[in-house]
Amino acid sequence: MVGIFIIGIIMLAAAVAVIVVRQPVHSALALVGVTLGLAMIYLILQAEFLAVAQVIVYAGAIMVLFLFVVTLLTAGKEETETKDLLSGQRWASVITGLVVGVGLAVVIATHHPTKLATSLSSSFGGLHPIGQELWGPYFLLLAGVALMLLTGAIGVLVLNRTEGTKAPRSRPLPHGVSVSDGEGESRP
Amino acid sequence: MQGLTEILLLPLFGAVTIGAFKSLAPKRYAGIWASVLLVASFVLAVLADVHLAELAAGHRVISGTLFNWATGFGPKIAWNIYLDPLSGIWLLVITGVGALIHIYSNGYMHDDPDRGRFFGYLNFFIFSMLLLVLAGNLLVLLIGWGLVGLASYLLIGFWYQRPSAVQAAKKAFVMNTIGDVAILIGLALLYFRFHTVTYAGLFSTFAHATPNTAYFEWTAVLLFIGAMAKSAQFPLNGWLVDAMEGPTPVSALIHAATMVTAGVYLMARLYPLLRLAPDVAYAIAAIGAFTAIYAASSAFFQQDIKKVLAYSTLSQLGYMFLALGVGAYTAGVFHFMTHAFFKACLFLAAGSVIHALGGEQDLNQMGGLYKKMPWTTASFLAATLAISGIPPFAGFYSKEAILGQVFNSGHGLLWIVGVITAGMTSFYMFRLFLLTFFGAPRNKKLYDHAHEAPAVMTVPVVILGILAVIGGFFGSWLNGWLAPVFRMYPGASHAALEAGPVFGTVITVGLAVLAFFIAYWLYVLKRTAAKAGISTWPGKWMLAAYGVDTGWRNVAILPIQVVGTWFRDRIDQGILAAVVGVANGIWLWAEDLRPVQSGYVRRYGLSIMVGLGVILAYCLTRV
Amino acid sequence: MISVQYVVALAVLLFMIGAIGVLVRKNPLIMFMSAEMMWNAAALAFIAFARNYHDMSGQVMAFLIIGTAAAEVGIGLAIIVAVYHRRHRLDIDEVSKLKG
Amino acid sequence: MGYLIPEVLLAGGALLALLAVAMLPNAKNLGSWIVLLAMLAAGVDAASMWGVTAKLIMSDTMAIDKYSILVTEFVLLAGASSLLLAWNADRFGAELPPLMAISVLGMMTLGTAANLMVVFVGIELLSLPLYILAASTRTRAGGEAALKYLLLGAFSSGILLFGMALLYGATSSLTFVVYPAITAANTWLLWSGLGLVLVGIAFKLAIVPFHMWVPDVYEGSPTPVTHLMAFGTKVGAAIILLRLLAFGFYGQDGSWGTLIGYLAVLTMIVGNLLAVPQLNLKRLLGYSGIGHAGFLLVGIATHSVDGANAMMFYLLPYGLAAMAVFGVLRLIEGQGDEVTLSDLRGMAYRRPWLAAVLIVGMLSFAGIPLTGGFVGKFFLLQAALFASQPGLAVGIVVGTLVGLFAYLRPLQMLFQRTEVSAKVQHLRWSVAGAVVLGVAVVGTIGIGVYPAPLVHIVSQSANFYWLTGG
Repeated sequence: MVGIFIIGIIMLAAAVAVIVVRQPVHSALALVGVTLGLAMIYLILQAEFLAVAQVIVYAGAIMVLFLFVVTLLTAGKEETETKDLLSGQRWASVITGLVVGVGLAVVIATHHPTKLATSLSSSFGGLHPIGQELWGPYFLLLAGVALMLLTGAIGVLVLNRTEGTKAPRSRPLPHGVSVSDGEGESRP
Repeated sequence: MQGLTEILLLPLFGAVTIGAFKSLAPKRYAGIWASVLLVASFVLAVLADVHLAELAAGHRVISGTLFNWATGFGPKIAWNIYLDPLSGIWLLVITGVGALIHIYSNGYMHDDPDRGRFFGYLNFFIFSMLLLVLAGNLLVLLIGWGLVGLASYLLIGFWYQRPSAVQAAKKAFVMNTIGDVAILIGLALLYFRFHTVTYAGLFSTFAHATPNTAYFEWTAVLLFIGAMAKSAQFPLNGWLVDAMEGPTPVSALIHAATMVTAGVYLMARLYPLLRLAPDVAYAIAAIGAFTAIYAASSAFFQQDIKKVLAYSTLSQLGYMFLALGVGAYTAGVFHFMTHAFFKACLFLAAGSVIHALGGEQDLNQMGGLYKKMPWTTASFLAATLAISGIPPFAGFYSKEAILGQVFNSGHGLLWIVGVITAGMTSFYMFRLFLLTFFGAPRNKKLYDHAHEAPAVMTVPVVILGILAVIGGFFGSWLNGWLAPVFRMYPGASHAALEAGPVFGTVITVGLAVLAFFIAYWLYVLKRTAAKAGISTWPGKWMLAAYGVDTGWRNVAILPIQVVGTWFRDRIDQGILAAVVGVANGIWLWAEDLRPVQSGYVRRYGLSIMVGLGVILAYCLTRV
Repeated sequence: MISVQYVVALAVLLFMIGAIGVLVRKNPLIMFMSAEMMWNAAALAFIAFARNYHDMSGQVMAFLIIGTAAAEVGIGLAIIVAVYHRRHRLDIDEVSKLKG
Repeated sequence: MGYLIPEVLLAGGALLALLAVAMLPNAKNLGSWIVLLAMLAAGVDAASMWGVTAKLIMSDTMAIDKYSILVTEFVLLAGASSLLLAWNADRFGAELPPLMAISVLGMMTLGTAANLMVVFVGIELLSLPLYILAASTRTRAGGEAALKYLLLGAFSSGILLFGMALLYGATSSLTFVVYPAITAANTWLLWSGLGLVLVGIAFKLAIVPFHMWVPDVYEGSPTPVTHLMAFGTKVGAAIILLRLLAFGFYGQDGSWGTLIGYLAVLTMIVGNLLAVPQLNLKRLLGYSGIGHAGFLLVGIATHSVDGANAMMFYLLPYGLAAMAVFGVLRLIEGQGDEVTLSDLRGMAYRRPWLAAVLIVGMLSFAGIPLTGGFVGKFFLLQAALFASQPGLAVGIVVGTLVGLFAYLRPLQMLFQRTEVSAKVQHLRWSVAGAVVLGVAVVGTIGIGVYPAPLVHIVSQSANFYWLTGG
């Protein structure tokens, strides 16, 4: 119980860090912290397999991907956010977000879930039961996720394939001249 | 179904084949083919009516279902076909007069390079009109109603090279759309209350309904607005005169004989509804009477031969609505029938004149044509006598039937308006007739080239002329024929034809004859030019020349004329402006909303978030 | 016994922070990370309720979320990179040519 | 498992097409042929199941009934027509057919969903390929469209997921078809969860105020993809909304019926209103799609069998009209992507047949009689009034009237005689495009004139509440 509180507070701090720090790299690192914190909470909630999956897939694969892209795109640049030109966007977002969040929190606070009398089996959340579910009744959903991952792979290929005739460019041109089809907008 | 399907589908078949083979077959075949189909349709229509007559008086209905339109959810809706004596009359007139006009068009459109398209449209119009009158429920009627509007739009704008024609077509479309929407709402009100749209179903419900409730009043008003738009009743009359931009046979067929009477048909068909909404019925009568006199006064100074006829059509339609409004249903239908004969004759004869003069429609360029065009002149004269209500021509009987019943039902004011209009009708029609065919030729060059129309045009005109002479004698037959329709409903005591007071007849005919003499004196003896009086303040010249008439004119005609002109300019424009204004308003409003769609993803996200907050709040308050 | 309420409340806060992050940050990468936080919050709530009801389907759902997120991140980063190659700026507000 | 053969066929087709594209990069249209045949086979197989009695399969996660079969046919039509619109066009990339197949598979999955997991997987399967396809031409607008769609899609999916979590917490089950048996208690948790889920689905369905991505994404995406979004996504989102509310929450319509009603009216009016001043045809269609989503919602909001039928019915005329209009758009645009209204000038004279198709489609959108769109709107109006909801009826009428302005403006352009636009002059017919247009026109007019068969089919399939006995 205390563990959840501590981890929760750290995790929330990391989450806030994700959205307030200036450097995308720092955001990504903070997000790694959030996912690791989540994995620990999963463990406390007896979702062992998911805790492992969270670490491997999220903190491992996904966050590495994020970090990679962040460093690729912002390498050598001081990524400072310019002034927010959308008037009131920040205020309105924070206020609506808080309203929704507080509303949901009130909902949760007033909800008293039924507590089951039976005790939790010791294997709950382990590899065996979740495997039984995934390869049993929910097999098609697993197949669906597999198809999505395939889609993701195709997507990366399709989207960043270089045009046949033009040589790939590894580095952005100074004035942002178009890379592939001459439609790029020139920016100082 | 006694050939009803064939009657309906022959013109459609014609339209489709003409459309498909327009560029393949020689052009003259289009007209012949269209006419042949329509004559066949007419023969079938006669057979169907004969069959109808053979049925017992109380059961004169042929009904059937082409196919089920929708069954499954909600009430069953089918394409019902329904022929009773009322639609039988319309059926005969549409196919009969339609066939004559088709034949006539073979001559009239002879030199038009695009006549394949013309006949395709014309056949399509006939199909739509037949669908309208043969409909067994209001939904099919509405579809026919919309399609005739479309056909009318296409035919008014037939000569799309003329900007005025395109403009006129647009105007007709807009005004008709107002009516269509009104009728749609009315239909919706009926359907969603009674869960049926068939005549039989609705009428059986009406029989037990409480009259004079707001529901029936509103429904009747909405349906009447639809009828007003289609039949060009004040204030939705502006489009009809402009519609004369279409070819003359179109004016004869659509804008005189058939389509514009669709409103009359609708009101006659829904007479049980009018019975439930007596206030609306009175309003119909009043608007009809006002349209009659207003249009008649407007016709006085027209310079265009077709425009005079257009105003007279308006005026006569006003009579029909007057009849329906006071409950004289049979008289209204009777007048529709005779009007179809004489007005089609007038238009076709006018078409012959225009044809002979190489497209000239200005009265100032005509005159003395009776020597060159004897057949046309004779037919035109017969029809003019008919419309003026001179006994024993057709219009006399039908108009007397209407006025008599207006008087009998105690609508004194409306009766007076009707009588005065009858006199005015006589005046402007004889003015038109005399200016066109008598007096000295005003344009020598055109006159020299003028010639009698070919037989293919003259014969239909003469046939219609004969009908205009004898049409009135069908009155008693019509009375018996329509009796089962209008007696189906209790309380329709005035539906049958009645005789009015003798003094009424004397006054009406006297006024008509007097008007003829005035016209004769003015335009033949005094040789007044057609355009006299229009450039100056109207009536100034009259004041100087004929002191006797001045007071009468000042008191009766001038105000109406002034008001009429004012209305024609303002209300007409006003309605168009309102439609345009609404459109522009929507446009501007939409333009104002566009910046909300700012292109910024974060704004879009915020919109989602705000929406989420609202929905969440809503959900939480509902528990 | 762990009270599910606290965990779900934690999930709500995470969800809220994520949602705010999507709306306030201009860098599409960080917006995307914030969206991932929202997904994670949902997964956390699922697992918490699964624990409460002793029901595996909530955990299965969390697993599906993780898998789907992986695919989505792959596609999403590819799109961001593709757009970046055209503009060389990571500012979402400049990607606003389509509007009106 | 036998009931899922259509899904399996389509997935197999997608994989095979992917393999074929990779192995034989020079075989033109090979992938398209494979996917098209798979779609046809799936359609035939689904149709052969028509006599099935409704049942839950896969441990109550999927429902097989006439509803799901009809949805399968609808989305296969959407997928096949999109595929045909992309026929022979290299610039969309060879991976387009398999990606479309996967997206259609997601829509089919939504049709069978009886469980929130399936809903989620279906929605993501539907969306992920569309994110890629939106950017597949690698134009600037395509990239922008994809980025907007992606970010907002991820955002809304997050909301959807969290809502599902709350529903799970409130009911202890993810199988929503059994909710009526569990949820006697109206708790805040349940309703806030439903609210969040509604937002997630409303985003996909383009309901105001969650609609803002639609015009931008439609405008930026390649036309065949836009068509798939307009037709397929709408079918998927609408039917899952209907199934979720009418199965899982049918007893509590007092709570959601009114809400959906408000959203419907707002969407109908705003969507059609904003379509009025648009000059870009695809953008106009985007707003039109928003308006139509509002009409669809009316059927759900009435919360009656009539309403469910009417919504289900409306999907097909809407989709057919979209096929007609997007088909014409595809032919006009040629190699470019942007078609403005002025590009339609003179089409009625230069390309009368094509113009006729466009007119039929637009009139059907506008709801002019004798087109399918009119019949669909008529049934919706009927459902609204029979359910004594005059507000919805007024909304339909106002939305339709405003829509008239939007749809008649492009038609006006067709008849401009003064000049013929270059795009119209140079457009080239394609067989695939002609097939799509032919089906669209015949279907639109067929449904408008003789809707009885479709009415019959729909009334059998959207016949809900088969679970209420249990």
